[in-house]
Amino acid sequence: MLLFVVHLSTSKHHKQVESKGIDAMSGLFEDGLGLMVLGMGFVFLFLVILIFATGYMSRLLNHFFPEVLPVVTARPVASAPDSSGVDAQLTAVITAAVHQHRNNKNS
Amino acid sequence: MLLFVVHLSTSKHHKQVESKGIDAMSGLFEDGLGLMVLGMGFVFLFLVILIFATGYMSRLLNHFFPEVLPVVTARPVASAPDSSGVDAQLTAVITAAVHQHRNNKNS
Amino acid sequence: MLLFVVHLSTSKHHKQVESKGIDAMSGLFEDGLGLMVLGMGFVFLFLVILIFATGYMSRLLNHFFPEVLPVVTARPVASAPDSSGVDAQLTAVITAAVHQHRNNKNS
Amino acid sequence: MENKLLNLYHDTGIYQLEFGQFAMICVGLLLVYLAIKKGFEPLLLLPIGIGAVLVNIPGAGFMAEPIYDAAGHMTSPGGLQYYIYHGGIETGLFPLIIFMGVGAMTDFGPMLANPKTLLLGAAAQFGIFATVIGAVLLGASGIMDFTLADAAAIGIIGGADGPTAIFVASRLAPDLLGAIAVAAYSYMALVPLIQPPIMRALTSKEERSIKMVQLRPVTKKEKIVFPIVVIILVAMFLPSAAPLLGMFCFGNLMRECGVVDRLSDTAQNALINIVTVFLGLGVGSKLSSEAFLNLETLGILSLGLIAFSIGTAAGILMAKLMNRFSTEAINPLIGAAGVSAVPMAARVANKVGLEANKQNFLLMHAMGPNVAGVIGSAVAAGVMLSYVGG
Amino acid sequence: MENKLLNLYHDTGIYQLEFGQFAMICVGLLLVYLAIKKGFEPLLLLPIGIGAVLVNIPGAGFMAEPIYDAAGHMTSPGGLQYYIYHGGIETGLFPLIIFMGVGAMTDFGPMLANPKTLLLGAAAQFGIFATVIGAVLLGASGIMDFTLADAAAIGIIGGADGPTAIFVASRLAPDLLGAIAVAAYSYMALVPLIQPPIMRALTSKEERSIKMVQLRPVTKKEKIVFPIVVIILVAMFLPSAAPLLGMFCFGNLMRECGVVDRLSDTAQNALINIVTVFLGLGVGSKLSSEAFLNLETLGILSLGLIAFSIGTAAGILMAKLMNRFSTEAINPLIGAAGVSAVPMAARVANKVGLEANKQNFLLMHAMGPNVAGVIGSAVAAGVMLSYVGG
Amino acid sequence: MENKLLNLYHDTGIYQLEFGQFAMICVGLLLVYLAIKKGFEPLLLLPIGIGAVLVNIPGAGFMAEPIYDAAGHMTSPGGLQYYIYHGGIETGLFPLIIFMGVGAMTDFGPMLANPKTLLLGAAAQFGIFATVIGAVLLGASGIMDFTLADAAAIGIIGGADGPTAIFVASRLAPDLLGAIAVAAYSYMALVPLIQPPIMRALTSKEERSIKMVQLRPVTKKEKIVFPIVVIILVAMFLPSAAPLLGMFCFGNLMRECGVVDRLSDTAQNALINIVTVFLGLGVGSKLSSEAFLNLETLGILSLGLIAFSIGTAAGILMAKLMNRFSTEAINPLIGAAGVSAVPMAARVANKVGLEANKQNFLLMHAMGPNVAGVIGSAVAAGVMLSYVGG
Ligand code: NA
Ligand code: NA
Ligand code: NA
Repeated sequence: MLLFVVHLSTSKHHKQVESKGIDAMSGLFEDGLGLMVLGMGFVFLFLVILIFATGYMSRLLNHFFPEVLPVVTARPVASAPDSSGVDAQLTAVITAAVHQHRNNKNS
Repeated sequence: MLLFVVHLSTSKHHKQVESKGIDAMSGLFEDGLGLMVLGMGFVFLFLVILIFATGYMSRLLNHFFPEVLPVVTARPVASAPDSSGVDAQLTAVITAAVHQHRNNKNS
Repeated sequence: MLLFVVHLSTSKHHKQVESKGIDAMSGLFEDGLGLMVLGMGFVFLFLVILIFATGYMSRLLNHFFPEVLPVVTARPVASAPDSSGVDAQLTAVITAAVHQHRNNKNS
Repeated sequence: MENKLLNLYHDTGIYQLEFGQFAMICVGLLLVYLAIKKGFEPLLLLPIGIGAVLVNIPGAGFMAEPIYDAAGHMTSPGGLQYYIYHGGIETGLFPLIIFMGVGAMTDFGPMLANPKTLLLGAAAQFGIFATVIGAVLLGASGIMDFTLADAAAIGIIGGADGPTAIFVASRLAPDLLGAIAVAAYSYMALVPLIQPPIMRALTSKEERSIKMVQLRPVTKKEKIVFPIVVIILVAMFLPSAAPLLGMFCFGNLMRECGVVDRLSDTAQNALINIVTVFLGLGVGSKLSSEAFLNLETLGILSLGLIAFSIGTAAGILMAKLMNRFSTEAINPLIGAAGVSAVPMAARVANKVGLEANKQNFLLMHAMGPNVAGVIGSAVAAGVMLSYVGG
Repeated sequence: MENKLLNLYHDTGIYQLEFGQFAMICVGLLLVYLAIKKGFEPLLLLPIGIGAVLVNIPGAGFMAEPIYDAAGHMTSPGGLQYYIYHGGIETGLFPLIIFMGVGAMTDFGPMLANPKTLLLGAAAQFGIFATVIGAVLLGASGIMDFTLADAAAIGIIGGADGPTAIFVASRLAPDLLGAIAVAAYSYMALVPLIQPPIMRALTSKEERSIKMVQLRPVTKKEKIVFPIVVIILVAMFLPSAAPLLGMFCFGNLMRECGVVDRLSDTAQNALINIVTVFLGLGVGSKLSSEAFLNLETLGILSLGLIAFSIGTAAGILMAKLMNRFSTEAINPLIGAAGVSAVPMAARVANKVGLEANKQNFLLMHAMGPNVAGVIGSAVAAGVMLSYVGG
Repeated sequence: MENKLLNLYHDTGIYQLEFGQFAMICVGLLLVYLAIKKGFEPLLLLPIGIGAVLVNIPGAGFMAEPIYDAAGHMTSPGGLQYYIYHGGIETGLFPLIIFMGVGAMTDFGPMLANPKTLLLGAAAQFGIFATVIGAVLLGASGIMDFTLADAAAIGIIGGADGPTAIFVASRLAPDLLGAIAVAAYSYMALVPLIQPPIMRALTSKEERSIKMVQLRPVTKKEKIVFPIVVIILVAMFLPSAAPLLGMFCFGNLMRECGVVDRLSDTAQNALINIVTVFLGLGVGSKLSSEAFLNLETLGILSLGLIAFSIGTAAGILMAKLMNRFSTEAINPLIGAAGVSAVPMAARVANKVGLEANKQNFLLMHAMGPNVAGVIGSAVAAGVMLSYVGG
């Protein structure tokens, strides 16, 4: 019995559209309005708290643990190992090419 | 009861080899022959349809959307991003090496 | 009934601490001691067998299939394909740079 | 033998195909076309489109349920999309893993440099709740068959965040999941078309030309601590948003902490790619003709467009308001980026700004509200799950 | 204490090992040897071999079923291979994911340049159905215990396509899965030994020396539209092949469309590698002594070899027939590549062609029938699933 | 409406948070801090810490069980950590996959060059069993509530091997899994602090200065055959260790055989990274206040420290003993590396050796006992599973 009730209440296929009276309709609208008011209120509340928390966090961190060298904003994390490898390689290549050039010149 | 039957019919361990009569044997052979005829027929049918469909597709596409530069057949997809990066780098390296060379020459 | 017993015996929440008598305590200690003796004994036994097996394996392999070139111990598996690609590229870059240099020299 | 031949014929799509399935295969192919030719969020719409095609092939059994005998042994295996949908989408696992990967790709630097922009990310969520009202009206008036849960799930399209939309829809309105996901990703792809007219209508050329002061550099420590602060606030104020924001912040922490780069790299690449392929196929499995070819889908698509437009407008108006009260000038265009749709919306703000003033680079300034919008819509999702579910 | 020592001894492999398990461990080690030393399809045969070793360790419980109490809580976890087999192979998920990855690795260019070669891919499937007849005869005559489903699953070895064989076997004859998979991959590895004598026997040196006209360039658009055409044809004519060909074409579309390179890259690398490891361990779990050490396995191995040989011959003969009627010359050797076994069979055709004429490079021409063979065997698999299952 | 507002308030963490949850969130944050700031095994402790935070957010439902109706349809999905824990940890899949990846990362070369060092890896496991006695004493004396299974699971911390500890604990003492995993990884991270004083106390400066003869080169063939030898020995002597050592050797074989580099690469990177993220979140899910905030945890942490210390001492003493009887000199410091904790313990041995003699590079010599310790603790785990479970 109980299981049947659970099934009914969760199943989308039994939505009782036909029995929807004016009460149900205005109830749905009221619920929607409540969701909007509560929702927007909560989103603003949360993000305003986050603004203060973030600002406070930044001030605390920069006060107690000041960093001399600021981090560059756009950090290419994923490509970091590759690019570093490439730099070393670049240097090696240039060195080799220049070396080659000098040898050629001497000969 | 029904479940027992289902179990029997799906279980490989109950294959009724012992009761296999001549009828069953020739039935099996007939089924195999049918599978061969139908199978080869269908494979050919499908691939012949595919030949026509492909040819038609190619003609339509090349008629309505002609491409000037044909794509090279063997495309190294996986290495594409790397190689493009490498090309840019190649250019940079050569530029740097040549630049270095000129500086050396001037000095 | 049986299921209940199974449940009891596997559930940590029904550990019968309160009824733990001196027998149970010394039983637990004895079990622990047994585990230690057996465990250390077995670990040594297994690894001693492994020493002999490994030594025997090495001698057999090096006797029947002697390798001329010993493998370098620290093998950089993951980076192998990349580095080989880089080598080819290095060569190409140097060739290009040197070529460029010669052209410049001639002009 | 003739019998078997007849069976084979009865198994063909030609014999079995119903009109609805045919229409949905066309819808799937349309999504594939939009993904490839028009570049509409191809990472998701291509798998969704193919998923829609596959699930509508009659007799292919992509959504077939597995059948077990009484002893629990499988007598007939389920279809690929059955396992994907029930294993990864119904459970919420795939959207959460994607969100972790998105977190690992997100740079909160511009937002931390100017936390006030979080307000823009809040304002733009008005699109979500206005749409809920729209859907509720359609439902209450009896035009369409929407419950409050449906309305909430439809509204989240306005959040312009794919995984959030899929996560919420899978919990509140699984039948509408296909339409909601398609609408969310389509409108995210259409941001460069939808937003500019609204942006031009609500701002003067002077406003669009406003230059903003350069952002202060943000330290590594701030970036590391920020996701932890968000997790703590979520735990305190909105636990129902914790699955989404918890995984998002976990991903971001992996990115910023600098000690687990290999995990961060995998979360941003192999893992998110694998899950994206399956998420797309799973969402596509909900594009059946019964669920998609009806009036409700039309309502969802229309409401989604309205949601995007209202969200954009709310963001711009909030930016104008803030500009009036703020000591530092704020270009109202960056308010439009508050809808999220990272990084498309920020690029659009930048582009429209450049039209008004060729020296005005708003990209970095717009990235702040842009990532704030992701947090904002996850918070909105949490409120909805708590309000409708509780 | 002595009791416990005795228990420990009773737990050892020395005490428990039965002869069948010992023999199967040796079979597993043989597969590992062939994979490493002889290069027999090592990506699959190494995991299969190790899987066979592990599942036959007495008391290690790699195939142990999990045990739950009445309340649904696990009292004893299952073994690794139990979860792999039942989660990934019985459900068909792993072969389908592999097939998606193979699709993402396949270039249909050479086939699109010369679609007639699809006929070669069709003809070579004769090996499959001839083998079915062979297995049926063995079954009908009472020599071996093969049903029609078994015969169909054995025949698919002749398709020379590993994932297709595993997919079909897991559905039609799970007990024979181990032997069928081992036969399929072993013969695919043996293509360079099996095919050349047949190729030389059926062709003259002049035929082998035939040069073919260079392939026309194929446009990007053709490559993009082709997988969609295949999906539509499959949907129309053979839905039972849709799981295999649908995933294959999905993978190929990801590869060719150019807008989801990161998904294509993952499908070709991380994802297919992960699934390959587990697929191998799961297939290995079916190499138990009861299922493998019997007369049927001998029959399967023999029939598989016959299937390969007949498929090769059928492809060559069809190429000779086509050469007679075609305006452009066709080298009969490329017909042998119609069995699939990509790209090994195409390389063999190239090599045998070079023996006859040192200037004759057939590789690209043989790639057409080669990939056509993949489609052909998936179509054959669909017919079998429909015929036997329906 | 007010009702809904009240609901929302009742859903907040502020309203629901219990002290235990608050404390465990702090423990989680402490682990995150140690991982990032102190570099304590961050790959595991960061996900574990975040997992502990998430699971303790009241009402977030990360460990919620899914609910099904009578027809088997899901009415409420489970939480992320529920699926991770029950799918990957309770089943043992995740630790085994990690162990395969660790195998693919391990070079047995130094050990094969000097197999005697396996004895050091055996001796260091004394820490495990001494700790078992300690836990049994605490349990037998009634101070703490430890059964034999609990004691065995706690002892394995002394094995200094994360996946082994998690695998054993998930089978013998799932309630203690959180504390055991945290202890194991924490002490592994603390090896550079815990070991040196013990090393200095047990050795003279002359002993620490002993130079060892250079290791002979090891051939590729030896490295390939070695994992197979280990699998065979495990199958013969200790099948209960086969899950752990079988997967470990499988990974190592993929690494060394040279024919499946793409599988080995994936096992070492994408796959192990994906599983590590989820393993961490899953282990974190066991850090609930009931399971962690009690006297037992204090006992586990203390016993773990003792286990590490005894293991280190036993390794050193065995090395001193071997040095007395061996023809080639053995530096006792490398005995300390026998606890495993690869490669940290070997580095510590090298560092302490360099302090005594600036020309004394012990790293390669210490790698032998180091990887031997991994085998040793897996063998110990097998004995425990057989003894306690059987
Ligand atoms: Na948003
Ligand atoms: Na084939
Ligand atoms: Na150890």
